[in-house]
Amino acid sequence: MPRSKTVESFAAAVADIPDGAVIAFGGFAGPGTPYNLTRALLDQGARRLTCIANTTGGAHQPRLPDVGMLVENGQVAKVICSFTAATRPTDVLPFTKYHEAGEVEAELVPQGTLAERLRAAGAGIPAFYTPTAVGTELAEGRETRVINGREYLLEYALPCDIAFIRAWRADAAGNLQFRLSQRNFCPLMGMAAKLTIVEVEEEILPAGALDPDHIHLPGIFVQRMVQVPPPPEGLWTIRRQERAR
Amino acid sequence: MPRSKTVESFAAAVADIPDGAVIAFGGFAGPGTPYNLTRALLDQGARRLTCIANTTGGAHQPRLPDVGMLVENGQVAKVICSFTAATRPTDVLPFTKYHEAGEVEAELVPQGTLAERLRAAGAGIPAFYTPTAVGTELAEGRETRVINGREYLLEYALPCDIAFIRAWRADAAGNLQFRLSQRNFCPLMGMAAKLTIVEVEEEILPAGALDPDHIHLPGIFVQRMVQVPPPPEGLWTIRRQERAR
Amino acid sequence: MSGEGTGQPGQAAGWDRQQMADRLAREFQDGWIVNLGVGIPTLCSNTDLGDRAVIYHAENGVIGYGPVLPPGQEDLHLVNAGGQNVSLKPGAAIVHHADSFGIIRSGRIDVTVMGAYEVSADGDFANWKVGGAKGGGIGGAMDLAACAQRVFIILEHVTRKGEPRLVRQCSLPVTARGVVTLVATNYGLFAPSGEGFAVRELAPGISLEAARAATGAPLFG
Amino acid sequence: MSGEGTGQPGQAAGWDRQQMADRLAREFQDGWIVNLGVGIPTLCSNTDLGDRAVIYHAENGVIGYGPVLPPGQEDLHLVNAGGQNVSLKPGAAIVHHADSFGIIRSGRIDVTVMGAYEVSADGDFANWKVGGAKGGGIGGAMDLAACAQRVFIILEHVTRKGEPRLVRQCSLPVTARGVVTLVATNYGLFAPSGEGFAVRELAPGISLEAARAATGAPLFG
Repeated sequence: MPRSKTVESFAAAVADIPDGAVIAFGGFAGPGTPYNLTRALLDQGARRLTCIANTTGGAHQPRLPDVGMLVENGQVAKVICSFTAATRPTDVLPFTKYHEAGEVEAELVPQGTLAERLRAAGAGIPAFYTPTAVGTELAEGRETRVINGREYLLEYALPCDIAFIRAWRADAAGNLQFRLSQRNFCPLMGMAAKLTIVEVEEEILPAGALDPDHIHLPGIFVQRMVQVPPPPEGLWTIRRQERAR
Repeated sequence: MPRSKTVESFAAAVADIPDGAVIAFGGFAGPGTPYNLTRALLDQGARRLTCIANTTGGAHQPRLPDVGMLVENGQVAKVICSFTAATRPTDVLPFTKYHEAGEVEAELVPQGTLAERLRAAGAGIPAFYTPTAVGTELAEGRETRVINGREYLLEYALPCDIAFIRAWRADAAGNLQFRLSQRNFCPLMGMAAKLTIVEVEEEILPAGALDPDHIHLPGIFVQRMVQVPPPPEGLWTIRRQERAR
Repeated sequence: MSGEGTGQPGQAAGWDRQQMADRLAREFQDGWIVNLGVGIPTLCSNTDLGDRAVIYHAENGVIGYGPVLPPGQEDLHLVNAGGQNVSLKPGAAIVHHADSFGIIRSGRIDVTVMGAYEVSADGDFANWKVGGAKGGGIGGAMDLAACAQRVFIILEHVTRKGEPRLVRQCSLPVTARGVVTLVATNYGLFAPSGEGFAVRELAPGISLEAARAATGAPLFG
Repeated sequence: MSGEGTGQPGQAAGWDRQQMADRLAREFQDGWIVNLGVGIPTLCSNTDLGDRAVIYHAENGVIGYGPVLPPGQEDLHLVNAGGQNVSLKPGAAIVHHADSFGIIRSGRIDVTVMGAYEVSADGDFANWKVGGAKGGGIGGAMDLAACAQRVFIILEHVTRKGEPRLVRQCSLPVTARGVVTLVATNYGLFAPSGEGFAVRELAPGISLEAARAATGAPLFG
């Protein structure tokens, strides 16, 4: 029988992550962000990481564990994000000074292209064309193609070694449900990664407890799950009683 | 306020379909197949249609309305399918004799490529690469590309004018739920089409009655819905009391 | 309405932020799917559109969101693209990021309203990178700009240093080219016309002369 | 087990359909994701694998299906890729066709078992088009063949006319090239080796000489 996918601690879930790993971090403006796994990775100390996320984080206080902290901790060689600087020029992300000093490489990718490159990796599509970024600095020197009279940019799949994601509910088979805007990049990263590690908000249910019609990421994509403990040990704990709905 | 998406009859739902339309038909081995809409289209009589479906149908008895019947009715110029002949050479699809006589054009597409071309159309991706069919007769004379040492075939999006699909439940906003293997191509075709027409098995619910986390095709992709009436008027009627679960 | 003045310094001439947003929102048609960018564009959702119903779409896959919820009533699992804790309207649906941008790229967004640093007479605009910066903040702006049916821009007519933001050619790296059809500023409503900008409406207290003086391209009244 | 005979006509030599399926199914490892083609391959799901758990995936997006349900107990909304009314095992999940083939193309299927008309010594196989036909029945076979980690084939060793189906080169249009690693026939278990086929096992009553006589490529015992 397959071993259990449930791991007892965040430290155990990330213990074997090697230097040089390519890791995708789910989440968008809070929901879906794997704060607890990221904190465990800060402690674990793997280096020369490539981090894929919507943003490097750090724009808001109080600050929770984010890719920017991994950068500050000297663990990151490269980030692939749709924000490598803040939207307002007056804000400065913590990441920016490392980037400007040349200590960390950054690949800036439009958000839809980032999502589609992850989706392509998970779907076995090595490359595709998109209208996004045509005519901009991001397209300079890159391959384009005219299809039915419109110019498109060639983009490649973005496979990951590991995905860190956060889900609402899970069953023992690894089937996941995300609640509302928690979904965002999470299922895409889970499909793009060879090893998907999930922090789960609610108690992990027996296999079969979730309706097969309402699974947002099938268990075949999920290898490890850790349930988020109550605070203060668990970060950003959202339990049923704390939700409006 | 937007007009209601509910239409009172299948005849009314298909009345304005023009000659030459490109129509995708959902369904796979029964579930999700828009039998009632297809019957209405047989009566409506639009001609020179391009029909996209997994198969032209007709392999089994009793036969329900299928693309093959539209072919027999002289309404079809071209089919795009993953089966244009039966799997067993001893079976003969009704479609085959029209195809062999040159009366109808056929484009044979591997099933995963068919699904992905529909998905691409709905996602604004004009073309993509796939490993499927490389080295086969289907790839002869076509453009391939080597990416990371593997050869891939270029495939183009497959947009449709109209999608005919069948759903389990719907709300007034057009949000759809498919039950079990009813899902198959249906949401992809709904996203690929400019006009999506749905036959719905259960009573159409008020907007907000379905959980926003459990919508398989958002209402923004759905323009017309018809509820399947009880038999004998409704074809392949499956109501709650007739289901095992 | 603010601004009875003549555009002189110190006087409250022109539209305020909500009025700029209101003016663009009044262009929304019944049934439109609308994507609002972070900042002033989010104020469009405050505008009373009467019996016209629009559907607000956010990049993170929320289709059909409603007003921002007051403190204490937020659902922490629900944010719009600006990170605000919004509500859902009946008929809302959630999709993942790839499907959300599929909606954008396939042209289902009737209008996107965004902020910008600059808009050019050709309908180019720039909003992701400031001069000399090494990084940038693109987010969903390039996808929306390239693929929405219409791109509306809201910005202050001039920079803090008084330099025009409506220009012949963008000096900053562009987000997309030739896509902007309507621009609301505190001075009024303008449409890129290739040679310059057509004046569709001037805000109260703004004269055509004052607008011309503050614009880096010809204005056609 | 059938077949104590010597392979002479009229005797029940070799494996029957279920035995061919059983032999391949015994290669399945714990935790594998398995896709079974229409026809004989579906019989693999009848094989008792002891404490090894495999997950059956169907092209139409059913992940984790179980046995075919008896008449009267079917759920009409639930079919596998062969159109059989199957059941679901605990932990099953449903996805749409694009995600289902995403699972296939991204290499998540550990093994696909399919029927075929011919298999070549190079591991090519043909199963979608008969000679001279204008149309074909590809279904999901080309996606599975190109992308599954392993392709196993089940077929009768010879055609009804007695011609070999294990050949040097396929005479029919191929489904994929160089992908087949294991073939079960009524004569035994064979592995394409480039120069011919390696004999992994002979069915009871089948001699190496009989197998060689019925094979269109060298057999290496």
